[in-house]
Parts: sequence; C-alpha cells; structure tokens
Amino acid sequence: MNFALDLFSIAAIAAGAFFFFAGSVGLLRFPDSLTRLHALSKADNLGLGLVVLGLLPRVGSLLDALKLLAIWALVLLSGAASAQLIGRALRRRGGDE
Amino acid sequence: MIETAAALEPTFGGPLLVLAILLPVVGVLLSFVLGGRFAERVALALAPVGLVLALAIAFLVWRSGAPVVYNIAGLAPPLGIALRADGLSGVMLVTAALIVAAAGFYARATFATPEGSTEARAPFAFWILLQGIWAALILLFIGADLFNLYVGLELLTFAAVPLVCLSGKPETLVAALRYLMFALFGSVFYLLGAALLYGAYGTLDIVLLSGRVAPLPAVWLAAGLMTAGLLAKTALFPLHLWLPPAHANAPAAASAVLSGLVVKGSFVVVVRLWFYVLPALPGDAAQVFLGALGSAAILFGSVLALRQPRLKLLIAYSTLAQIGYLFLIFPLASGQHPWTIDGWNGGLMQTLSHAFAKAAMFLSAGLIAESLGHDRIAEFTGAGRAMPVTFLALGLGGLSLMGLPPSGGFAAKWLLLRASVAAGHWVFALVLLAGGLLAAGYVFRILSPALADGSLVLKSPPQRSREHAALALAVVAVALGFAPQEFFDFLQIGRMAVAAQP
Amino acid sequence: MSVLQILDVGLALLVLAVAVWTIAAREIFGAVVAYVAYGLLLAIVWIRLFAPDVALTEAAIGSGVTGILLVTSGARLKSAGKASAAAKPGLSLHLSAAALSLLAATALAGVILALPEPSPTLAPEARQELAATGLGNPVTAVLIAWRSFDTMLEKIVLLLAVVGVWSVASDRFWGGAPAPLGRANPQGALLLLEQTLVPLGILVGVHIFWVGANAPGGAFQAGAILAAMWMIVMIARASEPPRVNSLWLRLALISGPAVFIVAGLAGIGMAGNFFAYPDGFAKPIILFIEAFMLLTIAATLPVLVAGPPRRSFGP
Amino acid sequence: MTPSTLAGLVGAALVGLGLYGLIVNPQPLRKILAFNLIGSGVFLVFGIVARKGAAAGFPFDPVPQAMVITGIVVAFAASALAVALILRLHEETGQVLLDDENPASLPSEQGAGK
Amino acid sequence: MTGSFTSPLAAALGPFLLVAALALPLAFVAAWFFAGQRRRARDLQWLAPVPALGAALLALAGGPFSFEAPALRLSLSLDRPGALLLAVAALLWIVVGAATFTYWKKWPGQRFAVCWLLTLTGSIGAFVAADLLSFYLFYALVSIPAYGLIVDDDAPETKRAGGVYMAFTILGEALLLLALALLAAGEPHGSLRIEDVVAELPTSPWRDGALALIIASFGMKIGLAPLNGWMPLAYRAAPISAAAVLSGAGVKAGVIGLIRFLPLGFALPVWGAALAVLGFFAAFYGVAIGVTQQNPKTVLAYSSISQMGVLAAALGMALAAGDASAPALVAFAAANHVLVKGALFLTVGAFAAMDWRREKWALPLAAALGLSLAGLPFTGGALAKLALKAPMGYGIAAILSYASATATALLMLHFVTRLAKTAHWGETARIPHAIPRYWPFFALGAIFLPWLLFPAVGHLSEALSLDTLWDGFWPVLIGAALALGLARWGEKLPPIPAGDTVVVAERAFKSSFALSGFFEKADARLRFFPAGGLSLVTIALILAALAAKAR
Repeated sequence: MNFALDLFSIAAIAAGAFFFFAGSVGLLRFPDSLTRLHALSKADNLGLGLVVLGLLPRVGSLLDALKLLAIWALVLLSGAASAQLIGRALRRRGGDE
Repeated sequence: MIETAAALEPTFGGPLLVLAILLPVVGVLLSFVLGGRFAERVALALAPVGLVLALAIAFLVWRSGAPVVYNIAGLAPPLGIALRADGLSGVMLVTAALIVAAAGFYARATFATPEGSTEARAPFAFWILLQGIWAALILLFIGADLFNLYVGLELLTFAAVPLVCLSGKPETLVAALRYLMFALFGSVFYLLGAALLYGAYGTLDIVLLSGRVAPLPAVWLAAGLMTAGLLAKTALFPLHLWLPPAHANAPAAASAVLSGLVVKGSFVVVVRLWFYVLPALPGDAAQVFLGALGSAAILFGSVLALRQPRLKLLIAYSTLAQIGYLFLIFPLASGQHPWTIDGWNGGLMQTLSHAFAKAAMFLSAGLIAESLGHDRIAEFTGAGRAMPVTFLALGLGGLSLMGLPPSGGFAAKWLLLRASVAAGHWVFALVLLAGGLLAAGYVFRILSPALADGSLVLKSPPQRSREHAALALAVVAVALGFAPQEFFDFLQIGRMAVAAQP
Repeated sequence: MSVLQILDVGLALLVLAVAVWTIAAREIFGAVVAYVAYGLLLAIVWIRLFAPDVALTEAAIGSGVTGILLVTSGARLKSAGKASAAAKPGLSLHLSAAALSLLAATALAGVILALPEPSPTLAPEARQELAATGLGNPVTAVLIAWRSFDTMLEKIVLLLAVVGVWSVASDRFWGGAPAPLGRANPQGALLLLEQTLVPLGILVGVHIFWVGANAPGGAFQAGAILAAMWMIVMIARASEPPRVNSLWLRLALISGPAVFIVAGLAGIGMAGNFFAYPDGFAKPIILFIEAFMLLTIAATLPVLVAGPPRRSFGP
Repeated sequence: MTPSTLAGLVGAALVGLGLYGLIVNPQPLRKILAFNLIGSGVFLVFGIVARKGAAAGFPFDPVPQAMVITGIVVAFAASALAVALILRLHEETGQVLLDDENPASLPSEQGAGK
Repeated sequence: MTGSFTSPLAAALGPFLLVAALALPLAFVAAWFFAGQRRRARDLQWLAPVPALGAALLALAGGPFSFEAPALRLSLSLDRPGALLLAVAALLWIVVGAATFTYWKKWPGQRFAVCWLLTLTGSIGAFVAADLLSFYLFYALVSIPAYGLIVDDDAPETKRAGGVYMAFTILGEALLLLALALLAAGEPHGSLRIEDVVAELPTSPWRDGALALIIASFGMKIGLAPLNGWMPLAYRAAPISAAAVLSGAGVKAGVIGLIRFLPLGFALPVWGAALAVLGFFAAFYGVAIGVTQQNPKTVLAYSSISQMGVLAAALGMALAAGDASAPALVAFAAANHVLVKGALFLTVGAFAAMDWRREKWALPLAAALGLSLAGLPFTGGALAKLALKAPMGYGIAAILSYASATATALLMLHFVTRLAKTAHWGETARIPHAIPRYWPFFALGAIFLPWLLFPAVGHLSEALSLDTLWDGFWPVLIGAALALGLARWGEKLPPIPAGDTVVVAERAFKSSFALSGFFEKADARLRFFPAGGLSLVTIALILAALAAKAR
C-alpha cells in the first residue's frame, strides 16, 4: 500500500517541480513584466499545490497535514493579492517597466 | 592569570551595581511616559541619587580593597552575566555622575519646555537621551560580559547620535548620519570579534576568558577586529572622521557629555580587552602600535586644533588629540614591569582630568556662543573682560589640557612621562612634550585675544549659575592635580595580576 | 547524503548570488527587493543550521520588517526626485576596497575553519538549568531567564531608537502623527488581503508566542508577526499611525521593559537575586513578562517604520 | 563539507561582500543594506558556533542563538534610525550625501547649536 | 658654607615664615577677586613679600630650616644660597611693588596686579622649593603669568614680544619636565626630593640626557647665548616696574635651578667645561650685540645676558672641579646682580620721567651703578667679582673673567651714553612718579647693600685689601678707554635687530604653518567615509597580525 503512496508522491512532486521550472523559465524568457507576472503567479501556485499534495501522505500527524494545507492557502491568497497589486501598479505606470 | 574562582564570588554590595544601572533606565522609562516638563524633573531628580550610588560603590570597592562582583539572577558565568566594579570603574562612575549632573544643571536653561506647549521636541528628546547615555556609561564601566558590553555600546550610540542633530540643521544631520554609520561599522567588527572568542572558548565573561585565552588564530583576529571596532567608536586618529563635526554641532551640554564621557565609554572597553582578557598574548607589538596611533592622534589633532577658526571645532579637534594621550596607556602599562603602575595611573588620571576639563571647556564654549552670538576666535577681543568667570573656566580647562601644574593633566603627564622614560619609549616621551607644547599653542590662541583690552558688547549676559557649573568642572580638573597617593592605590584595585610571560 | 550536500552548496551559492545582486544592483529599488529575497533565503540557511528560532526572527524582522522599512524609504526617496548621482568612486577605491575585503574575508574564513572542532559549548549547563525554568525551549530560557539583563537592555535600545527617530522631526509637527504608510485610495485587492490575512496573522502570532515556551517561537518572532499585521492595516489605510503623544502608545512602548524591571526587582525579594525567579513560579512569570514584551515589540516595530511625525494634529 | 563549515564560508564571504559595499557605495541607503549584509554574516558565524556546540541532547548551543536574536533586533533598530536620518536629510537638502565635495566644509557661520 | 647648625629660634619660626611667604601673595590674589577687598588689596599688595624677606634673613642668621606637607606633596627648605637670593629678590619685589602700587592711578589694572602677585609667588617659591614637583609648579608660576606683566598694551611690537616670550617659556617648561622625569627615573627609591635626586644623578644611566636638558632649560631662562632671543624683546616691551622685577628676581629662578640641580659635589670635567664655554660665549656675545643697540632697556637686557653668562661659567668651572662651596659664592654674585639690574631699570624709568640735567649728580650715580656690575672697587660688584674668584680658579677662566669685567664696563658706559642721549622719550604715563623721586635711594642701596651680605660668604678684610682693589680697578679703566673709542666709531657698527637669533626662529616658525596646511589637506582626505572604512579594515588586520607576533 505505501509503495503506491510513495509512487504517487514522487509523481506529484515531480510534476510540481516541473511547473516551478516552467514558471522560472517564463520569468526569464517573456518580453514584458505583465506576461512575466502571469507566468509566475499561475505556474508557481500550481506547482506548490502539487508539491503539497505529494507531501500529504508522507506527513506524520493530521495537524501537520492541516498546517501544510494552511500554508498552501496562505500562499495562494497573498500571491494572488500581490500579483493583482503589482499588475495594477504596472498598468498605471503604463507600459513596460 | 587572574585567580578565576575567587574573582567570580559575588561580594557584599553587589546589588548596588544593578541598581546603579537600573536607576537611569527607570528614569528613561518615566520620562518617556510622563513626557513634557516631567522628563526634565525626573532627570534632575535622579542625578543626585545616581551620584550617591556611584559614591557608595566606589566606597565599597575602596573599603574591601577588591572588586565588587555580582552575578545577575544568581547565575554565575559562563551561563549568567556578571557585573564587576573595580578601582577603574569606581572612579569612572563618580566622574560620569558628576559630569552628567553638571551638564543637566547647565542645560536647564536651553532645554526647558516652553510655557505655551505641554511638550516640545528638543527638551523631551534631550532629557531622555541624556539619561540613556548615563545608563549606557554605567553599564560599560561595570559590565563584565563582552556581549553585555556590546549591548551597552549600542545603547551609547543610539543615545548619542540623536543628540548631535537635536538642533535639526542640515549639517548636524550629516554629522549625525556619519557618526551613526561609522559607529555601526565599528560595532559590527566588535560583534564579529566576540563571535570568534565565543567560538574559541565557549564564554564571553572577561574573568573566565582571561583564564582561558591562549595564542590562537581566532584570538588574534578577534583581538584585531574588536579593537578596531572600538577605535572607530572612540575616534582614534585615522578613524576620527565623525568626531569633529559631531561634537562641534551638538548643543553645548550635549557636546560636553559627548566629548567628556561618551568617547571614554568605548575606551574603557578597549582597556578591559587588552588588560583583562588578552594579557596572556605574548609580545607587546600590538600595544606599541596602539601607542603609535595615539601619538599620531596627539600631533595630528593638536596641529589641526591650532588651525581652526571657530572655538567649538577647536575644542573638538583638541578632543581628538587628548584621546591620543589615553592610548599611551597600552604601551606604558602592559606587561610585568615596575613602571606599569605609573603608566596605568597616568593613563587613568589623563582620562579623568580630560573628562572634567573638556566638559568644562565645551560648557564655557556654549556660553560664549550664546552671549557673543558667534564663536569665531579672532573676534574674541575683550571678551575675557566681559565674561570673566566663563573664560576662567575655559582657562582652567586649558591649563589641564596643557598639562601645567597644579592641574590633573599635569599629574597624568608626569606619570606617563616617568613611565615612558623608565620603559625607554623615547618617542612617547617626546610626543607627550610636543602635545603639551601644541596644547599650549591652541589654548594660548584662545586666551590671548580674549584677555586683550577691548570693549565688547554682549548680546545677552551669561547666566551666573551656568557659568558656575562650568567653573565647578574646571576646578575639579585642576584639583585632581592634588590627588593623594591613596587615590592612586585605589586605581590599582582589581587590576589584573598578569602572569609573567616568557 | 550527497543530495543534501548538493542542495546545501546550491543554497549557499544562491544566497551569495542574491547578496552580490544586492550590492551590485544599479538603483536602490532593485537592491532593496534583492535584499528581501536574500533575507528569506538566509532563513533557510538558518534552518540548515538547526536554529529555527533564529530562522523565524531572520525571516520576520531581518528581511520582513527591515524590508518594509527600506522599501517605503526607497519609495519616499525615489518619489521626491532622483537622488542626485553622487560622485562615482574612482577605480583605485574599488580595487583597494575589494582587496581589503577579500583579505578580511579569507582571514575570517581561515580562522573559522581553524576553530576547535568539538567547540566548547554551554549546552550542558543549559540542560541542567533548563529544568529550573520550567521551559522547554532553551533559547527562550537564555533570552528571558539566564541572560534576561541583555534582553531588557535591548528593549531600552529599541526605546531610544524610537526617541531618536521621533527627535528627527521638525518642531512644528511635534505631537502630530507620522505620514500614512499607504496611498490614499487603497485598491480592492489590498482591502481583501487586509481583511482575510490580518485576523489569521494575529492568530498565528499568538500561537507562536504561546508555543514559544517549549518549541521554537517566542515573544520576538510573535511580536514581529503582529507588527507586520498592524503595518498591513496601516498600509491599507484602515487605521492611521498613532500620534506621538498618545498615552496608550507610550504605555505600550514601555510596557515590556517596565514589567521586566518590576519582575527583576521583585526577584531579590522572592528569589534572593535581581532578575531571578522563585523556583516553583518561573514559567508563569516568564510568560507574563513575555506577553508584555510581545506587546512592546508589536508596537515598536511599526512606530520605527512609520518614522517621525510629519503631520500636525492630523486624523 | 558539513553544513556548518559551508555556512561559515558563506558568512565570511558575506562579511567581505558587505565590507566592499559599505566602503564603496556612496549612497547611505545602500550602505545600510551593506551593513545589514555584514550583520547577517556575523550572525552566521554565531550560528555555526552554535551548531558546532551541539551537546547534552540539544542540536545547538542556545546562548549564541539568543545573542543572534538580540543582534537582529538591534540591527533593525539601527537601520530604522539611519533611515529616519536619511529621509530627514533628504527633506532638508534634497540630496543625501555622506561626504560632500569638501567634508571639511565648515558648518553655517551663525554660531553652532544652542 | 659656615656650619649648617640651625638655631632653635630659626627651627621654630622658620617653617611658619616659609608658609606665610607663599600664602600671603596667594591671599592677595584671592582678595582681588572679591569686589569689596579690591581697593585694600591694591594698596597693601607691596607688603606681600615681607614674610619671605623675614624667612631669608632668619635663614642667613640662624641657619637652614625646612617645611614638609606630605598631603599636598609639597616640601620647602631654605639653605644659604636660597636665602641669599631670596633676601635680595624679596627686597627688590617690595621696593618696586611699593613704587608701583602705592601712588596708584589708572594704571596698573587688575590683570597686571594679579599677574604681578602670581609671578611674585613663583619667584619666592622657586628659591624655597625642595622637591621636583613643587619646584616645577613654582617655576611655571614665575614664567607663565609674567606674560601678563610684559604684554600690558596693545602695540603690535608688544604682542610679538609676548608671543616670542611664551613660545620660549613653554618650550623651556617642556624641556625641564623631561629633565625632571629623567632625574626621577634615576632615583631608585622613588623619592622626589631634590637632594636625593641630584645625589643619584652622577651614577644614574640617564645622567648625560638629564644634564643636557637641565642646562638647556635653565639656560633658556637666564638667556644663555643661542636661546636668548626673547629677553631683549620682552624687557623692551615691558613697563619699567615689570622689567625691573623680571630681570632682577624673575631670571634668578634659572640661576637657583642650576645651583640646585647641578651635582656640584661630584667632579664632572666634561660637562663643567661645556657649561663654562657656553657661559663665557654668552658673556662676550651679550656685550658684542649690546654695544650695537640704541634703546637703553635693550642694552640692559644684553648686559643681563652677559652677566648670566659669567655666572654660568663660574658654575661650569665649579662643576668641573667638583667644588661644593661654589653655590653660596655664585648665589652672592647673583644676589648683587638682582639689586644692580633692578636699580638700573629704575634708573631708566627715572631718567625718562625727570629732566636729569638739572640734578648734577644724576649721571655720575647712574655710571657708578652701572660700573658696579663691572666690579668697580667699593661697590657690591667688586665683592661679587671677589666671590667668583674662588670658583673661577686660576688660568684661562680667571683671565676670561677679567676680560668679561672689562667688556661689562664698556657696555655699561655705552648704556650711560645711550641713557643721556635718549632721555625724555616714551611712556611717562606708565612710570609711577614715586620712581624718579626715590630713585637715588634705590641706586645707593643697590651699590652698598651687598657689603652687608658679604660676611655670609667671605671676610670683609680680604675685600678691602690693596690687591683686590687694584684687581677691580684696572678692568674698569680699560673699559672706559674702550668706551671712548666706541663713542667715536660707534655708528659704523652694523645695526643688529633686537633679539638677534629670534628673528630667524620666527621665520622658521612661520614656515611651519605651511606644514600644518599639509595636515589639513590630509585630514580632509582622511575624513571621506570610504577612506575611514579602508583605514578601519586595515587597522583591524594590522592589529590581528601584530597580536600574532610573539616577540
């Protein structure tokens, strides 16, 4: 049984890592700030979600699992809010930084 | 090596040490909350109590003939923090209490909360920061743990920097910023050195360290870093970039405390380092180097003081020079030689007499700047006749700086001269004399126009009580010249019995 | 084992790279952003050094609050016209500074490597004394019980910093309040962040304070988190920085050290020495003191970030 | 290469880097950043001393860690005071320079300070 | 040195008088600072040196005594040489003080009076101090407040003289301090009494350094040749009463210093010869420059340089021979110089304030007073020459001593001619009118008073024997002949500026300002923040390296 769990977590974490990698490539390659912002917020949030999912079966107690989920939720919240703020600031300054 | 076991035993009167530190700290808290006029009242009320405490501690040290030790929370080092008051700290505590009291008494006029408002910025800040400086100094004089001394050094810097720019003028802000940046530069070095010492010996207590220090690379680098950091805070010669503008721009009462006491705080920590923690290091090349820097400071500071057109900058550069004298204690009092007693007494007497003399001179300079509206020395003709008591205080302070009998400065110069002759350090002997000549030069430069005949109308006559505050400090600086032999024996209490080095 | 080592080396290189970026960045804003990132990476290094308390403090105060301080000041400097290009330092200065710094760094590295391997430690003494304090977390025990004198004095350092920052104001603004931290009409996302994150943050802060007695945490870290929450509220203009002469602010600012000193002075009566705790009651007193320290830090950090009063008797 | 020696090297490198930044960079705000870099380097040295001092069941020596926590808070207070001075100087003079062209320039003629 | 037995009266009264001698002037100084006491202090100020005179006479009659105050680390003692000098110095202070302060009008002000009292205290103290620190204290007191006596008006010339005087004085103080440090270092038990220290000097490792510094610092005070630049300037600028007391009593602090600090009981031929050469050079140098001077006060200053040179030469010869009896003899010669030089300066004041042509006897009395310095028979000077004969010994020194007598006679006659030509010039405002009225009594006193003191050092019968009279007379004759020649060809001598070598020293001092300009530029560069940072790191590394050096 735990072999399947291990397999699952490896796969999930690998996928998460891949999305993180994609996000950072986007950061480096995309032409202007807005698109870079887009790449970062989308890819990294998803990546983090997959990593957390992968870690869930390995974690000891239920409390730790809840903590992991809480962390994920917090990152989602603050990531989205800050991405929104930076985006609006960029648009108000008009054009590329 | 100091007999570590005995030196760690808490002695009678220990709690007084903690009370001495807590008194001004409580003063800071009360002044902060009550604010307004209460800040001044709290400060002036606590000053005499603090003086009594300082005298009590000094008396206890003198009566027992050994340092008064106290382990905070009853926990002996290495885990706990110890406080240790020996002869050096007893004398410095009383000096600090006297000068802070005099500066406070002097500053009542300039930093009184105006009638209309319940609270004004400058008075509120001045009285809190003055008590902050006093608390930091007490901690630095009796602290026995290097990290505790680090917190004391930071306390001192945080209390001294805002005093420099209290008047709010742009050049004072630049001076304060330079002072803060360079002091932080120094404290980071000090902290790095402390980290290395802890890494090597697992404790930062001075007494324990003195038993364990051996010539190791960590100790060499730690000694270098900590000393350099403290030199930056003491503004010894090449590291003096912040001192002249800071001390010249601060208000008079503040610059008296800055020049008289604040530079002495970090100097005492250097003395603790080289005479209590590191005497086990063989060879005295480093001490002679410190003496060489001191000599350079004496010559450099005095010549520059000769060239300053304005009185406050002249006195600030003279502080630079007199700090050089302090550092002659290292080559002349380190090691196991008969003349080190003279070197040690001379160095400490120089510290005391300079503290009083410089405080008196800055207070008088403040009075002169207020009454004449400027402090350009060239236009002092006839000022001596118009403000006799102020210039008498300035003259007596100058007498002590020049090292002419019967002043404390002379007693210090005489002891240092005898020590350097006995030690064969001819360069230091000549520098001592040259410093005295140059000091005579710039003091004479202030007094000769002032004593010349000439009618001078004062913008506002100086307040008599403030003149007497300055005069009192100057008289103490001169009275130190008559210190009896018991006073010098008192200075020797608690001095490390250095094991003879091969 | 080698994977961890590779990760460590990678982390170390990343930290150094961001540090270089902080120093070499062309203009202030980039350097400050780099510094915030550097602070967070450093927190991970602290985790690798088995110092969770320090990691928390570094993340919260070292990069968090310091970051906010530098970002807001950078913004204020930038908005009021470009800081004039100071005289570019000459090549000789660059070379000599680089040479000396390199020499100092190598000397330091050499000495660190030469430190005695089973380095002398106070852990055994800490283990013995820990039972007496009734605490689980030795770092909190050092901070509040054994070296409490340092911690109390450090609070006075913070207080003097506040007085120093306030004393820089101009006389006509004294009694007023510092300038608001955020812009006039905060955007929706900021309000959302403020309404959801702040209550949660306060909850987390109190939790960290409470758990600090036995596990990594404590007054410093919790105080920093609560301070951050208060700053978010101020940035979102839900509340304005308090006036300089408001009594509750001043009481909050001195409550930590004041309670500390009262407990310390009481120590001589109850336990025979200043700052000592009676045997049975060590933990409750420590928690009592820590609560007020929490309040002081939570009040002091935002006041330091808000700066000196710049508006007379504004709202 | 245990993590502590690695961190020690990183600490030493940070001190060197911070020194370079503090000396060379003319703008005071950048000097504060450099000062904080050196500070974190010094704290790392404390950190590895703590880690190498692991004994009696603790994976670290608590005393240097407590010192680091105190140090971080003091470093923050220092940065706050420095920033306040810089901003006030900026308001007063419009530009923030530690050394103007001739640092020996005399403060304004009208007598210094009260 | 007749027996050092102290009569019981002296032993009892002596210490009290010693303390009173110092306390009374300081009491007057304090009185000046209370508004109420100011008038009384001014009128009675001339009485301040009376206890000192009493102590000196008691010491001469009843033998040496001393006073110890360990708490204040002060010890005073009065032996025969000190008593001789103190007696005449105190007398001079009283006489000139009375003339200056009794018929007081606008001048002198409070500053002059207070400086007068401080210099007086120093002058008395220098003669009685018995340990190093008190001697240095009184030596500073006699030199530094004298600035207030010299610089009494705002003329640029006076300011220059005052500046030069202070520069030389402070330099002398510094050299003396180093000398005392060397002396103290040589004393194994750490005692600071002068006798113990000087007794240890011949065998101490720092002997040569100490002796060189002693000769340099006291030489500067008594105006030996290369270091005499300040004396002519100071005495010309000073008012008459100040010049009288400074040249009379003030300078003698240097003489008593040499007497006390040179180990005369121990033969040091090399050092003795060096001092003798320096002394004789100063003797003839003073006269050579003096004859070219126009202002009578400057001529008197150069005559002081010459006379002090003779005294130094006598001490030098005594040091070479290790003759322990020289101090009293040299002290007597110095005592005579105190009286005569003080009287001569009063003469200049008197001639300036009255029309001397009306009194027929004025000029011959001035000439007699002047020639007394040259050893004119029946004057105090003859006794002084006799007293110096023993230390001078025979051979080259005796010949040179006679030559110097001749030269002094020449210089004094030149002085009298200059006095006659330039009468009725300058400031009569600052010459108290008591001086012209009582001038003759001062002059006569100065000529005949030494006869009363001579029994303390020698036998009167020897002084009146025929050959001593002739010894005194022929140098004066030759001097007179030379003076006639000088009167005719005087103008052709090159006009040397007063203070000769000091002009060079001043130019060097001015050029040193350029050096301090360099310091200022270095300071400006060092105070850049990057430079400060670099020096901080450098010092840290240097200290670390030096701490590692395990020498």
